[in-house]
Amino acid sequence: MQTFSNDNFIIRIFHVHKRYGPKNALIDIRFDVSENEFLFITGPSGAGKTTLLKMLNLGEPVTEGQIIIDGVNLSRISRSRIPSLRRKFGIIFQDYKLIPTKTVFENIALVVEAVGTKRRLIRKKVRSVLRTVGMEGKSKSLPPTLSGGEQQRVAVARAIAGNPRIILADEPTGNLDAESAGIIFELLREFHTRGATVILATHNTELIRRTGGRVILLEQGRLKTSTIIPKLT
Amino acid sequence: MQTFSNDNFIIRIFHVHKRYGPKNALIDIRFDVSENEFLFITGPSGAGKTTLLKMLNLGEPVTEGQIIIDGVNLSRISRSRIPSLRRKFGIIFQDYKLIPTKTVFENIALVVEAVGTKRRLIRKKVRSVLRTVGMEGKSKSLPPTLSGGEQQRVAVARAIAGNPRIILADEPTGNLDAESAGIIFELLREFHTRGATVILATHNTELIRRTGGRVILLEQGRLKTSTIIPKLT
Amino acid sequence: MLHIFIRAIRDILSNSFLNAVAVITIALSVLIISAFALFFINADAVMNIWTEGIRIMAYLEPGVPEKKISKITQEIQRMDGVQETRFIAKEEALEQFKAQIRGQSSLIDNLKENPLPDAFEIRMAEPFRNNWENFETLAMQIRAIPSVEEVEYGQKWLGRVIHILNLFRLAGYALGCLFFMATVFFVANTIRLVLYSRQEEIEIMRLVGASEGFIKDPFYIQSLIQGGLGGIIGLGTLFVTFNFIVGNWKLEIGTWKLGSVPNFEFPISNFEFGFLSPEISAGILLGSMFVGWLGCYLSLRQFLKV
Amino acid sequence: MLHIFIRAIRDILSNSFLNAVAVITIALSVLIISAFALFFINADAVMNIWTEGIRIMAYLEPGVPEKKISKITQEIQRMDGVQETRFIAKEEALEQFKAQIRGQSSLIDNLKENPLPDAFEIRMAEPFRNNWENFETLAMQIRAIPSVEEVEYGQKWLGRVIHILNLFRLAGYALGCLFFMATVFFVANTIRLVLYSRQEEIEIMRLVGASEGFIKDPFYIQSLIQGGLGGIIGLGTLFVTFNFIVGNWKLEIGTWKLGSVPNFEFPISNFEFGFLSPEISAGILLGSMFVGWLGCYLSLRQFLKV
Ligand SMILES: Nc1ncnc2c1ncn2[C@@H]1O[C@H](COP(=O)(O)OP(=O)(O)OP(=O)(O)O)[C@@H](O)[C@H]1O
Ligand SMILES: Nc1ncnc2c1ncn2[C@@H]1O[C@H](COP(=O)(O)OP(=O)(O)OP(=O)(O)O)[C@@H](O)[C@H]1O
Ligand SMILES: [Mg+2]
Ligand SMILES: [Mg+2]
Repeated sequence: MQTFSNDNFIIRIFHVHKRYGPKNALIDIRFDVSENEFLFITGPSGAGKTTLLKMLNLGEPVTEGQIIIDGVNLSRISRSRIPSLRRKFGIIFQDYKLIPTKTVFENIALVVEAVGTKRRLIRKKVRSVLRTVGMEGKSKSLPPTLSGGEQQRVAVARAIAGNPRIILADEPTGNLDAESAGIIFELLREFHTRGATVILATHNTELIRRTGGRVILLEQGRLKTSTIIPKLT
Repeated sequence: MQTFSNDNFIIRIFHVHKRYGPKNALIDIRFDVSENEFLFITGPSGAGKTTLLKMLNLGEPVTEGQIIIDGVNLSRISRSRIPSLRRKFGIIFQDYKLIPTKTVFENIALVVEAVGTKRRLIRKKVRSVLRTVGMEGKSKSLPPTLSGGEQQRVAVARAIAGNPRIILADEPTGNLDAESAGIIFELLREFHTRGATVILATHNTELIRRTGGRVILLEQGRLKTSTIIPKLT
Repeated sequence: MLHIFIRAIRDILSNSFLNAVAVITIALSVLIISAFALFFINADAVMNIWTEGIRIMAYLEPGVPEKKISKITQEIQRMDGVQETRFIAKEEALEQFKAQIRGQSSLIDNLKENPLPDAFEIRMAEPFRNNWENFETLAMQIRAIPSVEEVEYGQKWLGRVIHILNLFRLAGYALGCLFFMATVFFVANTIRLVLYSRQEEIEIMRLVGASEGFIKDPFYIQSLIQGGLGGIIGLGTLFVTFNFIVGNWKLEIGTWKLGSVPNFEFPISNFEFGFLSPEISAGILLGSMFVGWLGCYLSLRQFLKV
Repeated sequence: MLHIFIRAIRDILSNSFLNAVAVITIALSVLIISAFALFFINADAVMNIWTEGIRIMAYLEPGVPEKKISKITQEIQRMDGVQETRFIAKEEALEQFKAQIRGQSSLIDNLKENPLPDAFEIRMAEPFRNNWENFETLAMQIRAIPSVEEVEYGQKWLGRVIHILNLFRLAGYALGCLFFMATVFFVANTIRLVLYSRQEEIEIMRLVGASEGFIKDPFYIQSLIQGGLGGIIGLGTLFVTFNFIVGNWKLEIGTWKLGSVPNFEFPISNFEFGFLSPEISAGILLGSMFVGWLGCYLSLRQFLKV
């Protein structure tokens, strides 16, 4: 399963351990993600899915082992290069992590601005991603005044707003009805078609079955299985 | 569908409107909930499910119309009686609303203490509910260090800890894998069997189909349909 | 009841950073207020000694009989604002005068007759002597007494000094008020900002049905503890510093008397730096607890309105 | 660059409550510091005038020729700490003495010969006159001059007054330091607590890849603006209050001279209440901006460590 040619692996994970105090959240994880792969991560509550995604985005330090993203070893990266590395990712947090005191528009503009978009294009870009997730009417609302599903859709919009090369989506449809979930999922698939790598942590086995692809199953911090599921027709 | 004998209705909702500024979150909602009913509320993202549950718990004021709970009109209740009314409810918030600076144990003990449990019984009670949701090992953790599903299970534990007469559950399984979700759902059903009234807002149509019962469908703030779904066997 | 205390103390321990901030803020505020009070009270004491030195001299006509003198003494003593009246016979006055002009005593060495009159030396009581007009009024009253030939009460510059001292005293009161209000603001506000970070917690407790008392009591107790602790630390620091400084700068002041300014004497030897009285200290301590409570009250009211 | 300013100002407006708290805290702190500085500078000026009044008198032997007198003047003038040397001929001295003892002038009315000596009146320069030992040293030096018969430099109590004034001055500096440190703490801390409520925002911005400058610059600019605004409000309030008080309490002080204490004069007429100099005001303003910046720096460092 592991070839050591670097070329088509955008993410390489070698023997990664993650401990929170005495707690082993991840134990000896290793796998690679090819450029433009659509990868599912699944497993029961507390298995370590979120922890794994956080480490990829440098939101948590690796306790042991190495993660290499796009040729950069995360343990060796200098502080000043972290922001630019993070901008390669679009990340949908399980708890959304929207800034409660800024409007939906500002929350997204932040990312669009950070990736260096020209000022006059920002407005247009933000509007367009909000339209994609069906939230164009709420651009002036503050996140705490949105419904759960609406917040989740804003989180998705922010993740895709910077046209990232890699999308990390942590349970992006947990608070959505089947229809809205379908829309979000199609959106991620579209990004994938356009060349992005997508890593999606979810409990929604139906989604997995519908799409097919590689599924990594975590259980109590260990990588249990890694299977290719054929696409359901 | 509406009889006007008060006896077996624990919740009565008359022509309720809820506006947030110009936004109509709920429009002319009316229905009654019998004692010991198991009621589903469903509908797309932003339909008003959370708003409706919040109003029952006095978390949001009613804009227009009346809600009567256990014979008490919420618009007329005096400030000092609000806490005791709230203690009739066990509520699972969509965003969990755990106190981030208190441990899991303290979060739950709070409710147990508030309902007036004798001091020496508190510890036992908290332990027992944590065991029920499979979180006994995390009683000393702070909520921000828990996984999404773990937080959700703590929220469930807190809701049932006070042995409430009415359980309001807002998407209580959105972050849970099928197995954990099944456990939580069984728990709610057990409470129902023991006499509690359960109102459950969810997108999970499979759960509804499995259980059967009355299902209220909200759409853009309006009560669209109210149907009885037979239990699947 | 005990349990609420336990909850309050557990709270303090678990939010130790924010609580330390609150306690330090209160301690510094108490230190500011009490240090300034100490400074001002001592400065005021010096000013008081200064004004205590001012005397009114009433010179009598020659040959007033002793009986009349004691009558006049009583009359003056009954006047508004008089603290002490002392009779100075002309013999005593000449001795004093000789002492005064030491260097130039050759001038009077061979006088045969004492040219000086008998006199009264009158001192004013405390609140009166802070206002120059009182000296003028009293002097006029005394002058109106028959047998009093002339009244002298220091030069006009003493009045001006009193005026300036009063201005400084006023500025001191104003500063004290300013410091007081500012520190009340700082303390109330710090407690507010500290509670700000616990707004979510309060809101959640209310939503799950905790009673208002259950939620608020620990906060009140906590802020009273903070206020008391801050007050004790602040006053304690001041006390230690004060004793250190006063101990190292011991004043070697004997008893002496300035006789050279007519009608004026500056008995600085009476002066000793004193710490705040126990009453004032207790007041400051209670005040700091009250302000802690106030900050708590204000923030809770603000949050609970939401 | 401009855009960062716009973001900072938008931030200030959208968090108006917390920002108002920060600005008021800074304004009050500046007010405390500058009001105390004003009080102290003026009190110091009065103390200075007081010590300025102290003179050393050097009495000459009878019959020193004029040429020698000017030589002695120069000699004295060259000594350490001497500000001014004035020769007082014995005729002038007698006139002065007569004026001094007004009430009892009958004593010398019929003197045929002037018994007083020629004299020098010597004043000390500013830093020297704050220490009594300097007077003693200088007096000893002058006494060593031939033709000087006697040296007088005020009574010992003047030394004690200087001692007490110095103690108050010391206490004033200590208070000033205390106030300064306390207000730095208050301001830095308020800004910290205000930013505390925005910790989440900062954390999220970092997680989505915003650069450190993008995150921090608006905060720095914001705290500089707060510091500047607070400084201006604080100083402005003090200025208005000062003029109001001074305007209402106009001192009607003419020119006068106290001649009655030998070797001492209290030229209070020179005194005028003055506001802080533009340099000090500018320093306070810059200081308040710096402290704002510091509070911001400390809190950002604390958050970013996490
Ligand atoms: N900051 C932390 N400190 C301590 N333990 C943590 C922390 N974050 C996560 N954990 C623990 O690590 C384990 C894995 O957590 P993680 O969030 O990765 O689970 P997950 O697979 O995302 O679960 P879920 O499906 O419920 O979201 C959990 O047991 C959790 O309690
Ligand atoms: N505090 C608020 N201020 C303004 N609008 C609000 C507020 N709370 C909710 N809304 C709006 O009211 C509508 C209903 O929200 P609600 O949270 O009840 O939806 P929901 O049915 O629970 O949706 P979801 O399934 O996504 O949780 C939404 O459009 C939401 O934006
Ligand atoms: Mg997770
Ligand atoms: Mg909802």
